[in-house]
Amino acid sequence: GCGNSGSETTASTGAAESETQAASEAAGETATGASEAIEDTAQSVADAVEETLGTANGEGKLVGITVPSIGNDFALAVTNAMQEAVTATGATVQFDSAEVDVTTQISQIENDVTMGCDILVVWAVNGDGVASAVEQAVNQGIPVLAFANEIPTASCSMISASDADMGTACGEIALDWLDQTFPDAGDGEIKVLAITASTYPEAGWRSDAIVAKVSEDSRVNLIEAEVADWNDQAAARTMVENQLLANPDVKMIVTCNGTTALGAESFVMSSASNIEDKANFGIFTVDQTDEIDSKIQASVNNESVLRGTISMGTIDDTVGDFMKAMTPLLNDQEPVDVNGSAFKVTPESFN
Amino acid sequence: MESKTVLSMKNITKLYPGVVALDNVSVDFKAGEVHALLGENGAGKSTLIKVLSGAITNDGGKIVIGGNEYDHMTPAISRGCGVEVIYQEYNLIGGLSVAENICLGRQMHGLVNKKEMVSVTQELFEKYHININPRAYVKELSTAQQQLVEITKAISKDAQIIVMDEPTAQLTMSEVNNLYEIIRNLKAKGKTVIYISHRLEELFEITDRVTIMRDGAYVTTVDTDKTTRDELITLMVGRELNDSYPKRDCVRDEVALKVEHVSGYHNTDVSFELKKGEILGVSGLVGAGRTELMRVIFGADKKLAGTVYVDGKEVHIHSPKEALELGIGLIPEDRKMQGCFLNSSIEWNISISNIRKLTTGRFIDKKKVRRQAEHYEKMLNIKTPSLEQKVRNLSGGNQQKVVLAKVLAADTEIIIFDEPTRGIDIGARHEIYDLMSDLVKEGKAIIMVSSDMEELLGMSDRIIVLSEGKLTGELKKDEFSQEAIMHLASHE
Amino acid sequence: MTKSKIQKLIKDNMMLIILILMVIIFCIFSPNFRSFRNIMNVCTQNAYFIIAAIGVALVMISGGTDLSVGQAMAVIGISIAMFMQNLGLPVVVAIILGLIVGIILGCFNGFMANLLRIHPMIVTLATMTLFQGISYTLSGSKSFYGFPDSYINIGQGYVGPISVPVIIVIVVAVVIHLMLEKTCFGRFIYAVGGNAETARLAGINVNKIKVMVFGIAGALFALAAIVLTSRGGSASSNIGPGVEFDCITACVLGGISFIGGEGKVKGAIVGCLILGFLTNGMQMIGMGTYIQYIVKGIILLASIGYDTYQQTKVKKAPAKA
Amino acid sequence: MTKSKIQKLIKDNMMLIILILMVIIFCIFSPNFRSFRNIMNVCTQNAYFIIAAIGVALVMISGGTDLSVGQAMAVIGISIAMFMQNLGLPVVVAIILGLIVGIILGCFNGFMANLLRIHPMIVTLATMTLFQGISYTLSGSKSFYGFPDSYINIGQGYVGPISVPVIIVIVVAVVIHLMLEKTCFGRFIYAVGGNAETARLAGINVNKIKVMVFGIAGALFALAAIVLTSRGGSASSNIGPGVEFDCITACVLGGISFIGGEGKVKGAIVGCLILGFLTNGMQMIGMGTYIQYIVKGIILLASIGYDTYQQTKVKKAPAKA
Ligand SMILES: Nc1ncnc2c1ncn2[C@@H]1O[C@H](COP(=O)(O)OP(=O)(O)OP(=O)(O)O)[C@@H](O)[C@H]1O
Ligand SMILES: Nc1ncnc2c1ncn2[C@@H]1O[C@H](COP(=O)(O)OP(=O)(O)OP(=O)(O)O)[C@@H](O)[C@H]1O
Ligand SMILES: [Mg+2]
Ligand SMILES: [Mg+2]
Repeated sequence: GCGNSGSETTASTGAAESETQAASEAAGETATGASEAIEDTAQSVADAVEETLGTANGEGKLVGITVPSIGNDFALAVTNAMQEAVTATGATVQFDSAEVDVTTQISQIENDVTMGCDILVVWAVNGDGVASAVEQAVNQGIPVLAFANEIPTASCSMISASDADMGTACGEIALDWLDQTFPDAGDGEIKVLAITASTYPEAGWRSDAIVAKVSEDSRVNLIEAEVADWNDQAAARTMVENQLLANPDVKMIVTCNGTTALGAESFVMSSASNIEDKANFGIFTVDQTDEIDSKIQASVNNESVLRGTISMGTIDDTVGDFMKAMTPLLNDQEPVDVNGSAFKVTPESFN
Repeated sequence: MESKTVLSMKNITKLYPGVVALDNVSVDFKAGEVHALLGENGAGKSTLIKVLSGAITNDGGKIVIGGNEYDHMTPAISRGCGVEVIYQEYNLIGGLSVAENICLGRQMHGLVNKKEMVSVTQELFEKYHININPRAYVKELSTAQQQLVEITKAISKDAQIIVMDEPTAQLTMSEVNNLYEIIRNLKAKGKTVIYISHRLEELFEITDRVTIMRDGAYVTTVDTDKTTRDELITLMVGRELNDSYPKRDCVRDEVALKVEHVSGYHNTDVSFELKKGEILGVSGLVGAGRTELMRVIFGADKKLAGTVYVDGKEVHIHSPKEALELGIGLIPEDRKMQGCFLNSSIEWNISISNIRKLTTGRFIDKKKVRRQAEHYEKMLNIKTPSLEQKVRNLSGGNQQKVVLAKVLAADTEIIIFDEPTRGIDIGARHEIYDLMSDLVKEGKAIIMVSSDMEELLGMSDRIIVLSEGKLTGELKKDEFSQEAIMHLASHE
Repeated sequence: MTKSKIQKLIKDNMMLIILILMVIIFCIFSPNFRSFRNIMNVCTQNAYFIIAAIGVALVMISGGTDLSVGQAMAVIGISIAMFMQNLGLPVVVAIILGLIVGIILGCFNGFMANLLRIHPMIVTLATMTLFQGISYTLSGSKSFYGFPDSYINIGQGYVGPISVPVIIVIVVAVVIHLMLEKTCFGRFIYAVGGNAETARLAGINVNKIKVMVFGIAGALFALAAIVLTSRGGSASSNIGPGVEFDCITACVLGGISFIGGEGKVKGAIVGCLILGFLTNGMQMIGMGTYIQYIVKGIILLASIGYDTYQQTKVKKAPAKA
Repeated sequence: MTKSKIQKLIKDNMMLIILILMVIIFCIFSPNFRSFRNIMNVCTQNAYFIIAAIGVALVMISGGTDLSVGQAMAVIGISIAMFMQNLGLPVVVAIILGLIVGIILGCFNGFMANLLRIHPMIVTLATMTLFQGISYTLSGSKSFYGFPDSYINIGQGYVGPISVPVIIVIVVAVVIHLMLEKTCFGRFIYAVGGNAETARLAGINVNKIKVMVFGIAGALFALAAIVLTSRGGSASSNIGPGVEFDCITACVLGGISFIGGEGKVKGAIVGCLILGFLTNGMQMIGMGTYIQYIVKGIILLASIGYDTYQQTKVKKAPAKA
């Protein structure tokens, strides 16, 4: 697959805080990689598996995977690819979705242990919530890989970027776009709406980082609005509608996740929208799905105003990194942490 | 002999929207007497009782009991003063056993002793010759059995004043005699029994004094042995009333309904015929299966075997809808659960069974609905401030009239009346008798299930008797007698 | 005479009065709130909700409750999307098929309630899970988007200043209102809800009425799903679910009894609008999210409570002859 | 005689039989399922759920329903965490205060139902939102973790082979069962649920009983929250909510009537175990996630339906003297 050639926003906050100029250049580069990968997921998964699996042998192993939800495209695509990759090593997969419920996930982890799973992969609904169940599994000698969300007690982790880093990166692409679109704006002249969420700690970290980054810019006049449920697209749309009617001069929306971004986009592009000048309006978010990709591509012609997102990496990057962390586990070696990559995705990414 | 007053109700007033249910009523009750309250439906008898028991709060007046004076009662105070009430509506808890119902409220704290409850209940049942399992759940009992449980519950408390609001409405002869026995027993112990009934013959049997009420107001109190039936009726209705059963002779030869070897879950192999223009009485003891037989014919319960013919043609009735379409109507015995829609208006209730005929185009014609309701209001003399009144707020007797109106509106050739005059005052009762007479004169056929021996003998052209789900006999008019019926009814 | 009539009018329309008062208060505190555009918006935003709530109201009047509405809407939304995208059917055909799917799901609920002789609330507690499974299986939990413009227009179009969803709501409300108030079928619904046994003995085919009510409710849920997905431009297993509690709350606010046999279409609409304007108004005056929950809970309690209080007061008041 | 007794025994324990059959079937198909460890695990996993469901069962027997249980549990869990972490109180004190918070929330529900004279289900529909607001506000939607070991032990400890949560469940079940069956207070709960007016006329203080039932239920919810948060090692606004539907489903499965006045603690437990073993068993035999929903829905329908069918059959059978 494609390596981590793009600009990684993960590594440290330092990187994330790099000058906007550099970041914007980097964004252009990353994107190429991202788009290629998305074109042909199946092929690249196979590649990724091959590349990392030269040494992995999961024959006779049972791997339990639990994820927070299968209710969105991205989660689904990643989990499918993960299962494929693990199965390809000869291991068997026990897969469960926790329906965004920590308690359910705890039970699933326990059941996996009972079923005799040799390795657990936990994409936590809430890292602190499952920490104790994970700890018990680890104590019984079952290695647990924390995927995407940090779990303090896990044996090892594969995390592309912390929520805070992704939030900051989202702020960066948003500010880049402001630079290009409103080069002459003075202090406090650009009204920006931030859609935040805080009903999960992870949501809160992301939201805080986005808000912090965007408000660093003196041109920005920031309005914040919080959604109750960041998985409810219709509610997000309603909220954006209400806010834009109250503040028709908003030029940009930054949102904490893909669902809310799609809700916002669906209002702005609808015939009910009061945003006439689509070319000078942008929405930026975190999360990547096919739908978001297609919107970002369409934004070139202003057929969409969703202009950028932060991706945990392409599916095959992610799965490749995931397998890097899995291989030692499958081979009964010492667990290692893998830092995956997160990428900025903008229209240029698809050229 | 002059005994002392144990309870006086003074200037009691109770108002409902549009209705003065009690208007300045004052009555005294003495120790060791059986004191009847008599009045037409809606006269305020039950309301007076509810004021006494604290079930509702009076708007004016005082209650003097046990030397204390109360502006109004609460259930706890009333009970503390030794008042026990058998209400007109069922007041048992289906999810508790018979024993628990009877002992409810006796003990307020601590652990329950079910064994003791059962033995206490068993003792009471044996004493009063009642055959019910104390461990059975009340919801599994028939209405009559429930009534017996209520009576036992009230007398089990050893109260000073026992109120019985139409206790016999659900009962048949043998249980009624049983009840008389109980009441005489209580009287002998110096207790006061307040007794409400629309069956005048009962009053002469057991009461000492009768207080008559009319339209929420007190009329007078008379000694039972110094009055006559006609005087009571005149006082109650406010005018003379012909108290004899309507004479008629209109039985035709055509058979309207023929039932052959019909069995249900509680009936086996019942056969009978009903002629046009005939009123066929159906008698039996509590739980004899009369109600079920009627429901089987009407398609409301499952028929397990047998054939039914209407106008000589074999019919297969699987639902009440089909029965109605074939011209069979049923007035159910349990008016609250099966007879009417308590939360809907009178006019709405009356129109529901023939609403399809009250339309203009596709839509219901409110004027037609109103006209029909007014017709029956006048015909049955339904007492209400308006036709928009909810049926829930009517007195029991008036509710029954609404049920009658509803079934009459369906205009069927065969009408089954299951306990048609239960809880209906004497005036209205005769209106219903006249109405039944008019219906058969038109050539309709009527089956009348009744536990009221007097009306059964007075109204029927022929009587069939059921016992334990089997037909035990048939009596022609010239064979009618209480003894004959009782003999067949207790047939093994 | 006139005074008591006014009293009755107030009593019968308590919730409407609460709604109006609420709107006035928000108008005073928020200039944004009081634009025609915002008012129209709130109505449009809640159109799908009102349609679904009318369906639930029908079921409640007939003596049941429907908890499966949200999941049914998800199944319907996904079906329509698949008819258009996977089978390439024209929009109109897809919509008609969607309505049929709705009717089937509804009838299934009603049929099961009859067959198993259990309360519809319990049946729909089970079918809620069942439908969820179906919606996941159908969609493979993918979301569908990129619908044809003619479909999108249902949710986003305007006729003059009035949005298409609002027009749909008005049509639905009038039709269902007439059905309930003016037709025999409507009466039978109240009868079945009021006392099923009495209704059966009065010659009403109770089972048929129940299935029909659920079928009509299903069609309304389909309509709600169409308005929702065409407005949002996408359909998935997550679009729909969650509305069940709101529907029941709206009906209860609108005076539709849990026990059945009582209630009006008007009530359900007023209930929905109270919830809708409350949410919108609180956002407009910039209230914090957490506080919104608390305020909403208190207002629900207060308004339901006040309504009951009013009712008992009028009932208790001495009557004038 | 004996035959009809056996029939009655089967009828009365239909759901238990279904549970046992289900467990046997899973045992045959999954070796993992049939380990003692797994069975203990399922019981431990569902301990909080069983405790909460017993609380809901109490409310249902008294004629109400509690929809606020999940949100109440969140508030309680967060409170206890804050007592320990923000106020630095000892574990025992925090637990006692947590129980008190539970009792207060419960009593609030009961008190409101009395005050406003509305059905508890409606009250809790409103307080559900209210409690959610409180839990968000209290926690600022942070999660709390890192509890003292003595607290964690409640949820994770073992006494011999039996886990502490299971022991708590057994104690709760026995106490509540005795309370319902053997005390006057318990019988009054049935009386109030069966016919509140009769109960009132029998001199029972109906309002007091209702508030007390809700208070006890609140204490049970607190216990459930303690088991849940100590087992998971964390508390947040999201830990608790969602359990309301499951509790009601379990109670209904266990034969606790919606109308009130009927039901047993045993029933609620069996209902919970059916749900718990079903979820666990389906996972153990490796059933696909989507299919699990469908199967669960169908099994719910089938078992409730079969139970009702059995009941009506027995009722209809000719009575023997
Ligand atoms: N809850 C209520 N709301 C309005 N009116 C009521 C209510 N309860 C009773 N009434 C009215 O009060 C009057 C007295 O009713 P009550 O039940 O005391 O009559 P009753 O003498 O017992 O009649 P019956 O012989 O039919 O039982 C009736 O006109 C009735 O309509
Ligand atoms: N709900 C019920 N559950 C069980 N058995 C019942 C129920 N209702 C009635 N029965 C039984 O059915 C049989 C026939 O009852 P039915 O009501 O037909 O008798 P009836 O002659 O009309 O007497 P009643 O005077 O009680 O009206 C009785 O043995 C009765 O105990
Ligand atoms: Mg009366
Ligand atoms: Mg009978």
